[in-house]
Amino acid sequence: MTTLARPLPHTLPSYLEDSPRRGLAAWLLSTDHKRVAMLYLFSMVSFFFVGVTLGILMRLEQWTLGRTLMSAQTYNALFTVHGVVMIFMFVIPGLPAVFGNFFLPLLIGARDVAFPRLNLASWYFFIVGALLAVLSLFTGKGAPDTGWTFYVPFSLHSGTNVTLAVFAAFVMGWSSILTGINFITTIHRLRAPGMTWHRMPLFCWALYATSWIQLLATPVLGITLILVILERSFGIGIFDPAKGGDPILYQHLFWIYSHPAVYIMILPAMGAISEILPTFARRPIFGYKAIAYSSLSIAAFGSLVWAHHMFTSGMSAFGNMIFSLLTMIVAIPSAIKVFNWTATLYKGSIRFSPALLYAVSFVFLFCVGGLTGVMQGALAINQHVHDTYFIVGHFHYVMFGGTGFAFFAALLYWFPKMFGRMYDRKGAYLSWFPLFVGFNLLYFTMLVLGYMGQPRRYYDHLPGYHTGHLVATVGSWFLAAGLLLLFGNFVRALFKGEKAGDNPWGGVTLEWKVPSPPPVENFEETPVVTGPPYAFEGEAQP
Amino acid sequence: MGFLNPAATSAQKVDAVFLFVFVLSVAFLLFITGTIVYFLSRYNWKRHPKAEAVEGNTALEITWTVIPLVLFLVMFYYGWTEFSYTRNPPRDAMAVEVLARQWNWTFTYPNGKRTGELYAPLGKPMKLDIRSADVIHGFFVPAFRLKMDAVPGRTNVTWFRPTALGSYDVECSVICGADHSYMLSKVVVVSEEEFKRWYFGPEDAPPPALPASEPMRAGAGEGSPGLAVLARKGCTTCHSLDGGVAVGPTFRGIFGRRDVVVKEGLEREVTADEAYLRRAIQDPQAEIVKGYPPSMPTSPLTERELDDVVEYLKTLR
Amino acid sequence: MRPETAAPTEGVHGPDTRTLVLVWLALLGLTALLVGLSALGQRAAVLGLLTLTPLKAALVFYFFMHLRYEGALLKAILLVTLGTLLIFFGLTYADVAFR
Amino acid sequence: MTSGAHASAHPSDAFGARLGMWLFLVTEILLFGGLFIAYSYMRSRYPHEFHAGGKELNVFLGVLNTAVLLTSSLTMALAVDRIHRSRVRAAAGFTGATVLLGLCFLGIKAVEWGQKFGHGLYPGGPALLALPPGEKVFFGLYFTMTGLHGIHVLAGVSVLTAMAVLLLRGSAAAARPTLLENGGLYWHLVDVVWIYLLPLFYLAA
Ligand code: HEA
Ligand code: HEA
Ligand code: HEC
Ligand code: CUA
Ligand SMILES: [Cu+2]
Repeated sequence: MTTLARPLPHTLPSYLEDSPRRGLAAWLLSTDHKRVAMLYLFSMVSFFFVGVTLGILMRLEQWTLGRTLMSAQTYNALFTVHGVVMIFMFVIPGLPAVFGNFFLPLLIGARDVAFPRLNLASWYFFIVGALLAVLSLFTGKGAPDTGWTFYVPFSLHSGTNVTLAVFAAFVMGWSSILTGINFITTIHRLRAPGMTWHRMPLFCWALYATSWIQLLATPVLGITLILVILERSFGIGIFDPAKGGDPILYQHLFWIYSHPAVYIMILPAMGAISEILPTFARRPIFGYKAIAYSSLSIAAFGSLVWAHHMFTSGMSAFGNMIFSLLTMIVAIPSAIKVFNWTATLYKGSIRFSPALLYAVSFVFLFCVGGLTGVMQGALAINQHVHDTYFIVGHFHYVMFGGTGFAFFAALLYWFPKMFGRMYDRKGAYLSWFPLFVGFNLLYFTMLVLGYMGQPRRYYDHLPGYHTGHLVATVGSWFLAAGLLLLFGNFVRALFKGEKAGDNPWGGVTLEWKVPSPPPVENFEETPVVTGPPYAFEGEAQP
Repeated sequence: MGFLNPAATSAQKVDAVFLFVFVLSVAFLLFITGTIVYFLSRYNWKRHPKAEAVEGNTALEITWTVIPLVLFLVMFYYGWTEFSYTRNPPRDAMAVEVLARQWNWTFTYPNGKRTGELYAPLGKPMKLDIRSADVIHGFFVPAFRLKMDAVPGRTNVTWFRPTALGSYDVECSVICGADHSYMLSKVVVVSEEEFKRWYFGPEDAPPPALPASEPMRAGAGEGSPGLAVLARKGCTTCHSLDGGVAVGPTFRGIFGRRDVVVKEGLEREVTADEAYLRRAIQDPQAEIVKGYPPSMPTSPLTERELDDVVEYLKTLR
Repeated sequence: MRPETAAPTEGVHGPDTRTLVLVWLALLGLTALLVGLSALGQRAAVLGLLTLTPLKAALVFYFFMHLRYEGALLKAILLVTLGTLLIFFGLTYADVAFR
Repeated sequence: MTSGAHASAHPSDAFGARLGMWLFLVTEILLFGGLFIAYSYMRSRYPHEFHAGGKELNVFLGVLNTAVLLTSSLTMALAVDRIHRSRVRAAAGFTGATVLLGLCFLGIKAVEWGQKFGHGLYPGGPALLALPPGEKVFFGLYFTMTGLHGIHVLAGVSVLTAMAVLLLRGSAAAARPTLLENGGLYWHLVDVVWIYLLPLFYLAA
């Protein structure tokens, strides 16, 4: 706004202090979207640290040739669990469930999401699924060892606890679907008076597009996972070549969901970046409509390219051709966003802040990830780099460098609003160095290793790749140091941070017009919106 | 290091596509990063206290949609043509069957010769019919920039034409279980004469060798003829010689060992005498050693090879 | 309620009993036709599958599920869904049909 | 103060509730959509085996079940119509009829599956294992798809039973059309799925 018809009153207590319940129940039973967002934030960051620890362990295993710490079976379980945790418990729910839940109603001037109880139920689906996944580590014949992709027929024959892990992913999928239903209904029904579609902040557009992907793609994963479970328990024969089934069918069904899923991960991240850049450049975003519509077209085109994960599977020549072509085309809307973000800095009056630093790092890292993605999309290159560390490098760039860094940037941007406290800004700058340097040391090396021919999911490596593995492992230590610094800073700020004030960055969208932290009702009276989202003219400088 | 040395025509083509896309990507990355860094310093609020509200520019939007689109389409087209090259073997290519299973490779030549490493004549096309006996594996030769999945229930085809003598790694690229990272082999590119000598030679002809400067993998072809057979038929991928844990029972001390085996659902104890060893090798599914999966394939051995193997196994105390 | 998305929610907005019964009869009739067609052979059966079945589904959506009486939004949602499904089919066939 | 936001943001937003339901139906369509993709993929691989498999199914029971389900859709639509006219008892009656027809459908389905099981035709069953690969796949799909559909019918029956009881007890929430309307939408979608399953397995296979 977002230009308001008139300023909002500030008299109510914050949502953190105002609850009819006490203790844990105030959190576990609250349907306030802000409290649900907090549930997600804390459970997800915990899972993130689990995943990250597994990542570090994998790097340590590659420190020497042959056995370093663990057996091959353990290593296979590690990358599977690492992948499942990171994908289903961190990047997919990541920005939508935390920042979407917290800020979507605030950004469009609503009191809550459309179905608050359903919203809490989504979190329960999430946490039950997550706990089942954790359970799968310790029960049955050990953690699944198939990779997060659960490719048949290996996942049918594997003696490990695949069934439970797959079921856990199924349950978490429902959490994602219900959140999507909620957000779409909220955006259609609960916008404040005057908040037209083209006055919505871009984060809302991104969430809208994301929700549609969640709705249209997740059920396909659901049924695929059910089929795996049925196949394992009853041997229905659809995927098992011994019974006439076809493993390629599984791959189609799996990627029909899992490619769109990568846009579930990145779209809200792009939305958050589109909020942060204008605030610190103190000017409207460049090409509002281009960014808004490119979100929708990423969602649409994103469902057309899934089989670029299957170029070496023996798909038909025509299939290879068409999917490679479509993959190239889906890169266009991302390119449009990158160029518009760059242009947003043009002729601004830029105030540097940790959030801005992480946001521009996002743009850089996402570009590296995206450009390597385009390389993989080119058929000839793909058949060399498929299933090598090149892929591993690519997706860590887009998922960790993209979504992960955007998550950090969004947290740095909105932390004062969510908790009413400010973190140590110098400390946040400081943690950027090890994070950024370590990141590139770790994952750029992986790109090189991959092109040299190091396959992924390898417990041991040939001597020729050893130097690269050493460099990558050292990089992971820098990364760990940076992450601990950053989160240490946040934890400190939760308890000791100074009061942040209602609008520390001089933001103009609606969430900055309410107190920090906001009251339960968000708005004491319904705001009436009269202008575009990023109108900085006449706003006081911070 | 030698990993990046392209050693087949396919490798040259893939590298060319890669170089093209890579250069463009680096150019765009530098351009974007440079512009961002420049804007960050040029339009810092100290130097530029009053922001100007530039809301957009349609001409620019179109430019930066169309230029990448054209470039992407070129990348696609280039990538596709060079990819098609690796998927359409020439007619005169020799067809070798590649059979993947947990966790080794078997190569069968048109004349029935069977090896655990792939021997290929320099400069001649070789077509690969890739199959799998159990789960999905991936046939990957980094030096050829060549990869094709081995999918049970179907045959995937690719081909290559080697351009340099040498011995190149074959790696399994699809997760297939505990020993996925040890599912390795070699493509040994030899001169055409050397290849023919072995290919048209007798059943037990020594494998084609590289010129002296390129040492073969230790073990294969050295020592006793039985050991050579074990290496050639891929037995050592599942059985260790030194007591190490592997898919199958170790060969160390096997002769005279007392094993519990499961035969037709019943457990019994056997002593590994010569007859038992022959049975275990020729009909592996008949008796399964307790605690091991019934995953040993039947490899046809000649009478002579069988003798050699059994003699050799006796020596492994 | 926002004017652009508000649908005619006030009052009774469904078909009357007569229409519902007629639709039901039509559905039964189409089923009979489908069964008859299938008896003619494989080709006719597939033809019936591709034409009559969507027709039946459309009747249910349109009348029983009141789509006919809803605003543009719900219709658009159904179209997007079916369109997506169709794309999934089409692109899967880009592989299957050219093996 | 806090209670307002906690119950529901807009309890009176009937269209919002319907929108939510339709979005849920979207996910159901794609859930079955995945199976339909699997079906057509396999069918194009094994056209003859699918034909042979289809011959083994009992067309009479399949068509009978279609009629039952279509009729239940009619009674469901009538129930929704009556609740809009505030005729609560009639609505409850029609809902009850829908439940009965749903149970009837499940009964016939059980008979049909029972026959197959009796012949050893079930996943892992002796007769099924003896079939050629394509027919194994056909029956795998048959059991999966009709089974998943059956589970949906069961869920619908439970929900509608609850609603009929609520209506008879005079619950005010149930007397508002929204609940029954959404229940009805779900029931009709389950019907649509069956409309497709009939020709796919019984007629055109
Ligand atoms: C956040 C998640 C995310 C995102 C956003 C992306 C984005 C993209 N991905 Fe990625 N991808 C993954 C996550 C993601 N990916 C994961 C997890 C896997 C591995 C799964 C597994 O097997 O485990 C994978 C694997 C993967 C593969 C399969 C590789 C293989 O296994 O063989 C391919 C192949 O085409 C691919 C392509 C792309 C492309 C083209 C994009 C595009 O959307 C990128 C678009 C962006 C840009 C292009 C950058 C900005 C543009 C410019 C600066 C314009 C100017 C540039 C030029 C003109 C060149 N990805
Ligand atoms: C968002 C997603 C995400 C993120 C953030 C990461 C983060 C990391 N990943 Fe990730 N990775 C995946 C998603 C992700 N990964 C996926 C999907 C796969 C594919 C799985 C598959 O093949 O199926 C994969 C695979 C994968 C591999 C390939 C395995 C193989 O093929 O053999 C490797 C190898 O090194 C790796 C390493 C790492 C490392 C070192 C990190 C680092 O970023 C971690 C950085 C670590 C820290 C910053 C540590 C700081 C914290 C601590 C030390 C703990 C302290 C604890 C507390 C305070 C409680 N990952
Ligand atoms: C795919 C892996 C694999 C390959 C290749 C393989 N084996 Fe085996 N082998 C096994 C397994 C598993 C067992 C134990 C189960 C059984 O008895 O079948 C076994 C058992 C045996 C035994 C009996 C051992 C005992 O302790 O009683 C002998 C002898 C043997 N193999 C010889 C060979 C020879 C010779 C070759 C090569 C021609 C070979 N194997 C190739 C997996 C393999
Ligand atoms: Cu075989 Cu990996
Ligand atoms: Cu993808």
